[in-house]
Amino acid sequence: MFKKVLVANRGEIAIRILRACEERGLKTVAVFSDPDRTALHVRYADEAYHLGPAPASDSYLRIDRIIQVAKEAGADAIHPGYGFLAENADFAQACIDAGITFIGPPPQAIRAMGDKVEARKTMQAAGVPVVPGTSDDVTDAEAIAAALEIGFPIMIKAAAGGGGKGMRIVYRADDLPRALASARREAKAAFGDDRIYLEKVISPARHVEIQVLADQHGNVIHLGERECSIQRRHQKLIEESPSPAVDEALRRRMGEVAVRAARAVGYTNAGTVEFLLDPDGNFYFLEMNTRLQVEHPVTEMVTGVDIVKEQLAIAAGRRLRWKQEDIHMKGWAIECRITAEDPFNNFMPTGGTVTYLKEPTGPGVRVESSLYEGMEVSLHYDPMVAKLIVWGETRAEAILRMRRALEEYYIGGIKTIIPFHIQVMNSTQFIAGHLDTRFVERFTVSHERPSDGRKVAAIAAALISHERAREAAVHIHIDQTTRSAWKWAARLEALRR
Amino acid sequence: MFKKVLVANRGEIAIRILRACEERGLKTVAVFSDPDRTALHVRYADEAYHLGPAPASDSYLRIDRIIQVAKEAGADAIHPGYGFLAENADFAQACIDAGITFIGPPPQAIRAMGDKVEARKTMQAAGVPVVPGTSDDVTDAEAIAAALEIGFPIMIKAAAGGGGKGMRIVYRADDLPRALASARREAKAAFGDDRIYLEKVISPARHVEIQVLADQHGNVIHLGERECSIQRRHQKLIEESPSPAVDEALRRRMGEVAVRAARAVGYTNAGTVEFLLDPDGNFYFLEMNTRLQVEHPVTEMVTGVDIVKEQLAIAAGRRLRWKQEDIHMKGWAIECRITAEDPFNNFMPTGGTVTYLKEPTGPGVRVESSLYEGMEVSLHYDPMVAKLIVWGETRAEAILRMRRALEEYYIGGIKTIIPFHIQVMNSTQFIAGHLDTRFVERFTVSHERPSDGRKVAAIAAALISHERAREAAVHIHIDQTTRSAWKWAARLEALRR
Amino acid sequence: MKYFVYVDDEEFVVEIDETGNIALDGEPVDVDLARIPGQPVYSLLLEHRSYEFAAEEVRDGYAILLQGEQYIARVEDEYRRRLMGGRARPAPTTSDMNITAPIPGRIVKVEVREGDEVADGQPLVILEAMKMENEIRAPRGGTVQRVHVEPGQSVEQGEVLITLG
Amino acid sequence: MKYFVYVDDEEFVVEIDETGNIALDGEPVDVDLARIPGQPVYSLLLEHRSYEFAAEEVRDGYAILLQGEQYIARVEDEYRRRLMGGRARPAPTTSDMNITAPIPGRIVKVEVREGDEVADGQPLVILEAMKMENEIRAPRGGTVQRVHVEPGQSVEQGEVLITLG
Repeated sequence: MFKKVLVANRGEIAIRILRACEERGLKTVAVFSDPDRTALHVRYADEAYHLGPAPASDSYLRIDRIIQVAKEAGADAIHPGYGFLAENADFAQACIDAGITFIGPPPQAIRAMGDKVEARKTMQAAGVPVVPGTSDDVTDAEAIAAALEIGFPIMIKAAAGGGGKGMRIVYRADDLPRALASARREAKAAFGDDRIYLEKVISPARHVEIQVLADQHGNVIHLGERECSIQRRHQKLIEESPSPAVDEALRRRMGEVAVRAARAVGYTNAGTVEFLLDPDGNFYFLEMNTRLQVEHPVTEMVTGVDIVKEQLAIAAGRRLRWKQEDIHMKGWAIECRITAEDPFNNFMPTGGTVTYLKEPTGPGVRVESSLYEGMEVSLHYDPMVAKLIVWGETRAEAILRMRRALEEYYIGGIKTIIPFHIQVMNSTQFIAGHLDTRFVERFTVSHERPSDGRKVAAIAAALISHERAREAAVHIHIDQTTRSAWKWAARLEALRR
Repeated sequence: MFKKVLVANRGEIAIRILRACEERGLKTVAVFSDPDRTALHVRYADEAYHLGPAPASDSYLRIDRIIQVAKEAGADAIHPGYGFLAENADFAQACIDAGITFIGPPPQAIRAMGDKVEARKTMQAAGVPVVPGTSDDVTDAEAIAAALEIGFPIMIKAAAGGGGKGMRIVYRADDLPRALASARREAKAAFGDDRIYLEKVISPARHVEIQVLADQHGNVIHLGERECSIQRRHQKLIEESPSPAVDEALRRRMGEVAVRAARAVGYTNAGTVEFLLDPDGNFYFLEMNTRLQVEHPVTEMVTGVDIVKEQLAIAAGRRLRWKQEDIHMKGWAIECRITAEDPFNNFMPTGGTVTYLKEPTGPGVRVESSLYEGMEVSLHYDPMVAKLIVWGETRAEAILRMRRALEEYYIGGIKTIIPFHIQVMNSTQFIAGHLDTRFVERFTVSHERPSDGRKVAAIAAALISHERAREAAVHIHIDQTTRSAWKWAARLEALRR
Repeated sequence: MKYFVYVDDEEFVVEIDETGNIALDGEPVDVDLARIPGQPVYSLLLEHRSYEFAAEEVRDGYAILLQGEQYIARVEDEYRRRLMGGRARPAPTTSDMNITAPIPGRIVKVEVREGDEVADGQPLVILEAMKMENEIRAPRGGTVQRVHVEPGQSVEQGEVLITLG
Repeated sequence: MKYFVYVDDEEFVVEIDETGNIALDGEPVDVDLARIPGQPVYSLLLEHRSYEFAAEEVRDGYAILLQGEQYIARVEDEYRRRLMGGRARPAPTTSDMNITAPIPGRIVKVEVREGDEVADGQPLVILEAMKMENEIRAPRGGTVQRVHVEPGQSVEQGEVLITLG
């Protein structure tokens, strides 16, 4: 095993990885940009090194600087987390060249899956079903012609893409030119590459993905599926494992295909093969994420496998400790991503200072979070600031527990999508498990407030004003720890009846 | 199922029960004494009622007042938690008389197990092995005679006892008179009853207990064992499940005996049968706790059964959903009780205000806590303020995870036994699983501080003083959010090398 | 002392007498408020129903964060009300409305021109921020009075993009 | 500015020059301290090693809570030191020592009499608190100078029980 691991990331995932290293007895190195000086991952690690200013291109994306820090600190392995450099083959190669273990797949596997168009070809050759569509990057004119042939709705995707960037669904031929232009712009900005391709839209479809583990000795297993159909603009918001739509037979079929996909590119370490699943049980390869996923905890909670620790073991050359038949799913897990977005204002990202924080806990609740009181939520990075994961004996218990945990979650000072999650947990469609990737599109966020809320707010504001006025009038510092005197005398009388 | 449940307790267990009710969709009622007005359980419940002043006898032990509140609030069930009225048969009867369901065993089962001397007789009759000793309450003179016959060391126990009150181990005949007097004093103060009895000391012995669930339809199962050998003055400090000393065959034998013990007193609901286990695998009935245990979460984490929810279901007349063969233990769970006691000063209870709180979280970690920033830790009640529970695939992983979680736990303003737990998790004896009930007696709390601690504290204090002085001198409010300027210039030079 | 409180355009009258008795809209209510020491958080028992909320001072009142919702409660006491000569409740806005940037970013596209009639929810501007394109939509119907930005321009949070009439 | 800091009877000299360079006992060290806004908590990077601690002001210095341990650091700057005419470090106590009640409770038993010689760790008093009997033991060897309490008596936290010589 390694001696010291550098985590080339920030936020909740950096902390997740640091914890795994700590539990393995490995020394840890954090890196940080200017606004992250007091971030939890910096305080959590054994050592911390400054990278540069806020923009990712000046800090978390600086391969040269990160390798330099690893050498200076004497780290013998680097974990990239997700996002940033996690799917950057050049970074994986740079680690290897510097004699440092990259905790992830080999660069060639990242490259093979990174070009979405090439990946489609490789998968087709390996007998993995793919979504019908254009098999190469196309000009706008070719795209329009192909779209008319495949039929609408149709999906535009960035060839170099991932994370929903540059993706568009188009419903009518008239809208295609504008959508192509917008998708290319976004792809160019995100990846420096404006190539796109088209895919038939499978609709309604569920997003179901298979978690894969592959060691360096040719052993590949899968840890069952996750359903991630609750997405907004191709950003997942809610994930669960197992999927309400997958039975044992389908799980076995999808798992076998996912293992085949991983083998086809010589994959090692943890990875995820994403599929679209149609109502008839047909599934189509979407892409493979050659890294740890945001939603990996739901799989951990139903299988009991610690995926990050397995990543460490695999990267250190260990053999998988399980065979496929050892993997059993128990109960049900759900994850809600907590983002700093305003669900009442079109999910607009919001910044601000966290003035108050109370995280849920208790049975079956797991929080993975970057939040702390006093934290400045920066608009420089992804708006996801935490994840809330629950486990229940059944899906029904998991939903009730998630609802309970969401209601316990207090984050003051910034707006979050917690109210959206509460509404989803209360919705008949979600409870019934009737999910597809357009769930959020159809879902109307209710602006109605609970009936007693206004009344309570009014009384609260009046009483606080009253106390402030009294304090100001008599110039006496009232000890906040003493009990309030605002008690209606009739209450005591009522009790004496 | 019920409509509304009153929780007749405070602290972490009240919150635990409120959460279970919330997840079952039941309305909840909290009760509180004066110092608990802003306690988490009051803020968590749907409704809250004041009971009286701080002393338990004026608040949480007032049967009349609690029944009155339940009626006023329209609660149709009462959960007593542990401690306070949980093993008070009169309270259980008072609930029944008021037409309210008592979430616990019938009063006669509480009475049968409550008198420890009677319980020994009942168990012997049922074929449950008991520790050799005096079978009735004895005078001091009789006790001395019996002790000489049984041999030393010998244990003194209060006939009305529980929770370690009135218990004494005596090693030499000379010490017996003084110990008898002291035990009777403590028993008198705690239970208003100074009867005692003697038991042979099984030494070395492990404290191993079996969790039992019994419905109202004659079905009784067990959920395996917990080892609670890490005790100080008969107060458990660390518990785990499974026990390193119990294999499948012994678990089956102990489980069968525990189920027999429960049946012998017509037990229903959740209960725990405590045994002493000697190195040869012989086990002896100690007592039965006719209530939810503090350490129930370790069983929940390895079996996946939510014991509090089962209590609700059983009390509502539901049948058990499992047969014995459905219960499987997976992985390993450990609990550390977080008490406001100073491990460096003979575990003296300490009070104070919680000025800062950061609770551990992440994979496999569960916190059950009554703590919040601003909380005044009262010396009126039990010094246990929280529990930290972890689950791991193996015992080794659970220990490493517990160590990690303990190091993440920050509680400012009060002293806690966290440093003791960290030292135990690092001790060879604990890691090897060599446990017995005298573990803590032999364990020496190290006062040695980490080598770099003093240096860091010195630098920190100098820098903070320096900043304060500068602020005072220039009368400028320095924004605390901006990065500190204390950076040794050579650091940047070093990086440029 | 009488307090007039406005929440979501609803008016409440809260009266607190010298002995601490409280009435809401003339009806006596059983209220117990306690602050969590050192925190901006309060526990309120209203007829024994338990509420926990965080409060932050804002202009003329408090922002109350309760059950995941934020309520802006504007408070006016009876003296102030008399001084103002009756209700000081703000009249509903029918005048011009400035649409501002909710986050800093770069204008990718402006979808409307001055003089356009727009419907509630119609896209006005596309703002790139955090590497995503965000559509800024009209919060109500109206006429575009003025367009303050153009594509390619960087804007700060709160900067006016469009004035709706 | 030079600071003399005493922790656990160990002396450290911390020097901070005008450009922010820091030296510990004459050796330059790479230090970066940042406060968590609004919290009594700091992050310290010392030669890139990361430490998190809470600090509370106490007489003449700070109580530093670090890795579960509390360090009392007394700070004296060079001006003050000159004023005091050299080291102000408190001399080790060899005089009488008062044994106080660590918690409020009731005295159950007094195990020693005035004039008794006691060893380090010997029980002095049994104090009942929180329904448990707690033994108060001698923190060092010495002679019992005075017994201030008797059985049955209630004592407050901090009340003197025994004076050891």
